[in-house]
Amino acid sequence: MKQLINVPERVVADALRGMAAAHPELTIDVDRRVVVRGDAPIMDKVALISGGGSGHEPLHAGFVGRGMLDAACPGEVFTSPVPDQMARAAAAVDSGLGVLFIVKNYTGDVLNFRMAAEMAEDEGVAVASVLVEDDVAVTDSTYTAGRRGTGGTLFVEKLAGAAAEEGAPLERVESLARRVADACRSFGVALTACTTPAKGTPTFDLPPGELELGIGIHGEPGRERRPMMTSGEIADVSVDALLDGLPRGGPVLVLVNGMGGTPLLELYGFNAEVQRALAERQVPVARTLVGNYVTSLDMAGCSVTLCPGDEELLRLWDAPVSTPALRWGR
Amino acid sequence: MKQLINVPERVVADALRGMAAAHPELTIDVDRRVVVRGDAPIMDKVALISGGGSGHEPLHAGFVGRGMLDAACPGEVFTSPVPDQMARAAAAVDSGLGVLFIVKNYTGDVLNFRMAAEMAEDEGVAVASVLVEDDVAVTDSTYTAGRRGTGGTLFVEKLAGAAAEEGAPLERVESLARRVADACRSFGVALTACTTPAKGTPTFDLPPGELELGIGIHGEPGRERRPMMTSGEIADVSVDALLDGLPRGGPVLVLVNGMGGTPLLELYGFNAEVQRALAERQVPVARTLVGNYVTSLDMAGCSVTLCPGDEELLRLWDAPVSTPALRWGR
Amino acid sequence: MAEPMDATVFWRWIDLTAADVAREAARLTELDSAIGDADHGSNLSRGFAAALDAVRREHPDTPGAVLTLAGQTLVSSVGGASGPLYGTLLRRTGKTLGEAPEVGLGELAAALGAGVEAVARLGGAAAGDKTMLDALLPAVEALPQGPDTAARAAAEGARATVPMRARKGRASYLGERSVGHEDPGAASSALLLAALARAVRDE
Amino acid sequence: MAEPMDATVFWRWIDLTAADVAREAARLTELDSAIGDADHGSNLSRGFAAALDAVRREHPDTPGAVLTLAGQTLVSSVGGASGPLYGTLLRRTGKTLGEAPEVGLGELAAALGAGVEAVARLGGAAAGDKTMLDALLPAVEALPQGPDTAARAAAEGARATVPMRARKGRASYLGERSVGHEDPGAASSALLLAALARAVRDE
Ligand SMILES: Nc1ncnc2c1ncn2[C@@H]1O[C@H](COP(=O)(O)OP(=O)(O)O)[C@@H](O)[C@H]1O
Ligand SMILES: Nc1ncnc2c1ncn2[C@@H]1O[C@H](COP(=O)(O)OP(=O)(O)O)[C@@H](O)[C@H]1O
Ligand SMILES: [Mg+2]
Ligand SMILES: [Mg+2]
Ligand SMILES: [Mg+2]
Ligand SMILES: [Mg+2]
Repeated sequence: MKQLINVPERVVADALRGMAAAHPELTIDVDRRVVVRGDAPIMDKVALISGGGSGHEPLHAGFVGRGMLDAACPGEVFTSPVPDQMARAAAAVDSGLGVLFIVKNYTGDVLNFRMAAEMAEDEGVAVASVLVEDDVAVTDSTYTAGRRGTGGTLFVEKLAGAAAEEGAPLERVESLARRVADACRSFGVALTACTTPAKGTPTFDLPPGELELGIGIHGEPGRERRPMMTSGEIADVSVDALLDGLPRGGPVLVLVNGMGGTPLLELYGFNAEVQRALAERQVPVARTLVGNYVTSLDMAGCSVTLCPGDEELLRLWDAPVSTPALRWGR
Repeated sequence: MKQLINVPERVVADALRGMAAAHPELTIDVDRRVVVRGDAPIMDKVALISGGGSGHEPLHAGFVGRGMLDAACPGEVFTSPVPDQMARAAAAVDSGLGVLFIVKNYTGDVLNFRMAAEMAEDEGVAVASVLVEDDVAVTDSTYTAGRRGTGGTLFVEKLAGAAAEEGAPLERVESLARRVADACRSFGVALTACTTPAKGTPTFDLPPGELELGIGIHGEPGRERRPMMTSGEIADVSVDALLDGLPRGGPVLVLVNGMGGTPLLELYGFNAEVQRALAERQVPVARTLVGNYVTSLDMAGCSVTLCPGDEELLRLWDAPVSTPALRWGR
Repeated sequence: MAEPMDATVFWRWIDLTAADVAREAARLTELDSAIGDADHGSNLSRGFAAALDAVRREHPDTPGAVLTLAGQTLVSSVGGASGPLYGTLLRRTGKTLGEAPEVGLGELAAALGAGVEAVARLGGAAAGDKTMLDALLPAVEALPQGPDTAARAAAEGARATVPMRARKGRASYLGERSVGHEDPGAASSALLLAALARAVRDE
Repeated sequence: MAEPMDATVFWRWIDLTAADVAREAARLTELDSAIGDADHGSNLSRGFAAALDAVRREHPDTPGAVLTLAGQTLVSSVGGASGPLYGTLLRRTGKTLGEAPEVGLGELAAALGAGVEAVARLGGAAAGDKTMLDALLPAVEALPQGPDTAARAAAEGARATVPMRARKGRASYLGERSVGHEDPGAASSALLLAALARAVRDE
């Protein structure tokens, strides 16, 4: 696979330089890999920090801004950031009311954020952490590192970000983030593997006429390989996997997410099938977001995330947000 | 190539259904393929209509909303829409002050919009048209259908849309749009071909280790094939092609655009190189937009568009816009 | 064959063309993918299927009315460059035939000439530009010698586009690289003329 | 070889490990691509290159200081799961060695045992979970018999991960599909122990 890069080793630094040029409203420390709201620290506001391996753009750096994250810490491609990054970010954005770490549940992320929390606490910053583990494809959690964190991260960052913006204290922001993280569910499907700059060839071999169900966002193969399906069939399989065990009744927020290589034309068409599948199963939809938000480099495919939405969550969802990748309200 | 679709014949209709579900603020006539601002017609405002083949999403339907287009008319994939669509759109959005057709310079678009203009004028709507022909890769215009319209379309739609929103009359909006269209310049590079749903295989054969310079947005091969380059080299070639003959001096607005299959991580990295290349050539940059805006299905690659920006154009660029794909201000 | 042709001949012409472009859609798209945007086959299948539908629904009863309706339907259902161009071709030909219930070969040749001229005017192309005109112009010239001769002329005209460098339409963007490929619109025009020959012969 | 080891041995250990993981980076990444995310080779190359830099820059002069600095540098430069885990391994081993200018094999074995225990605690994994521990645990056990024996034990331990089903780290997401592949972290641990054996031997 050909890539629009200079050398693999410099991909993340190059991207941060390019992001800095496009977003003067962000403060980007390219060498230290910390992306911070230009107006941080925001007085009287709990600060939100997330981060993780690169290759999932716009997650997380594209969600830094008013109403969402105060800082993001990008690691190497598919590699969790190092503790120093989050510790530095915490120092930069803490207004005294503490910071919330939003951590996707991967061994590397968990360990590095845990070490960062210790470092930040040593510096007197109050740190709370919430783990996002929304991927229902990983079922057998006694025998795994637990569910992966994927599309649900966007809901946690947006909703907790809005709560922080409203002035909620750290415990409130944390408990809301945890509530959202616990309620979100995601399921992903790959039509192709992705190619990391370091490896330069697809991370797994997916022949024409087959797809992978239950993939994560790190180019790892999924749980099951199946003959190619139509978008309607993929929507049915995904929605069934998501609804299995989901408490029913209220409306949901829906994220129909592209993995990076699937055109928006196809994503919108897939959304039509997801909406049909939800309607057929009597699940009311309150809000829908369609686009490439939590990606896996150039992988073709999609994921669906459902977030049950009560009145408070809908209010927080609709609250203004102003980041490179998500922007509405005023 | 695998695609997230049902059947090729229904791709556009499916996408419009999915877009309607995600964007209740738009009025989408799926059967007749017209996407209209939900609050149209806007009294005392000139209306803007664009359209073209599908497969370039978010262009154009993703740019319908306050401060940009009043309506968009998507054709089949890579196929200009039919005159009936634009005529219907004109009837839906005209407030009495007339409509501006924004037309990318392709034979099909030109002919179908011309016929639509006749139909709309027969119904008493005042129609002006502006042709976008910004692709500098097509040089020898005596022997071609003229330059293609590509990334510059975004600038024309945004800037003319802002002027219309400010209350400018049709002639003003038209002359501004023409000024922008004449000033914009684009250059595109493909790392892979794209796959149309109807054909199901890549539109041309691009071996590993090679790229195409001077491509358009319809899966057609470019002007020249070259051995693979680094993103820095691609930036140099693109910027040189763009600056050749561009009146120098003032600042430019820059669009670093992905063709659909190139990850945002790579696009931001490419932007760093474009900014370097511009700085080395003493071209001041006033604004930069990076993302997948004028795409070619799943093609990997990029294009760069420069739009010279005087004070008026910068003001119009910064003016609020609220569409699915472009949104800022309030 | 010198016998006058009524609406059923033209109806059959649309029918046969619809069948032929559907059957040859993949080849037309393949040609278009070499020097264009890979949609010519689906464009014309969609358009002639719609035209056939319209003719079946509205039962136009003169040659002129059949072609006018077919042309209008092409304009409203194809899009792209070929929609307005083929639409104009049939519509102008139909309008020129007027309301006569039957037309002779000479009248058809003259009307098709007017249609081709309208195409040239609309698209601004000329012979040698590597477009559908390179099949249509020789066909019109040959039509007075009979539809079979015209069909052969169109096919030859289409083949003759291979070495040409395109100066109109998408293929022109390729410059020198357009050389060596048959123009998809010329190829479909050859199908259109072949269908006409069969429509007349079957009578 | 029963001779006590000073800082230069440990310095050489870092040096040889850096060279080995750089040379084997593609293989480690390939292993990681089968059951993980294809970054283990670049992670460790980056990390040990940084560790070597740090050691060259800061000249720590005791075995404990070399390993502590190397471990800290891994934590600050690798990321992923392996950064904190390998970083903790070397740091805890170094801390346990204390400030002695020379250490014997027995002391090293005990200290490495403490390091491996810290890794197990941090990651919550146990023998048989298909992780680096499956190479490290047998190596620690064998180390009193000499670094070569330990290196062989690590290599065998790594090979033994092939039939295992992963229960920790990314590979666990694959369930049954993780069976049949060598664990990349176990493979790199085998490299680490082989480098130790060479570092001691070269003395
Ligand atoms: N200006 C023109 N005059 C005549 N024929 C043209 C012109 N431009 C394009 N064509 C014809 O149209 C054909 C392409 O049709 P089609 O692929 O359906 O539309 P598009 O080019 O918009 O994708 C070309 O092969 C050529 O024969
Ligand atoms: N919980 C754990 N305990 C011990 N070792 C682990 C654990 N999780 C992962 N590992 C080791 O880390 C290796 C993967 O390292 P690496 O690829 O660098 O990080 P990541 O998995 O974050 O991409 C695995 O092969 C395994 O040996
Ligand atoms: Mg990793
Ligand atoms: Mg077309
Ligand atoms: Mg075409
Ligand atoms: Mg890994």
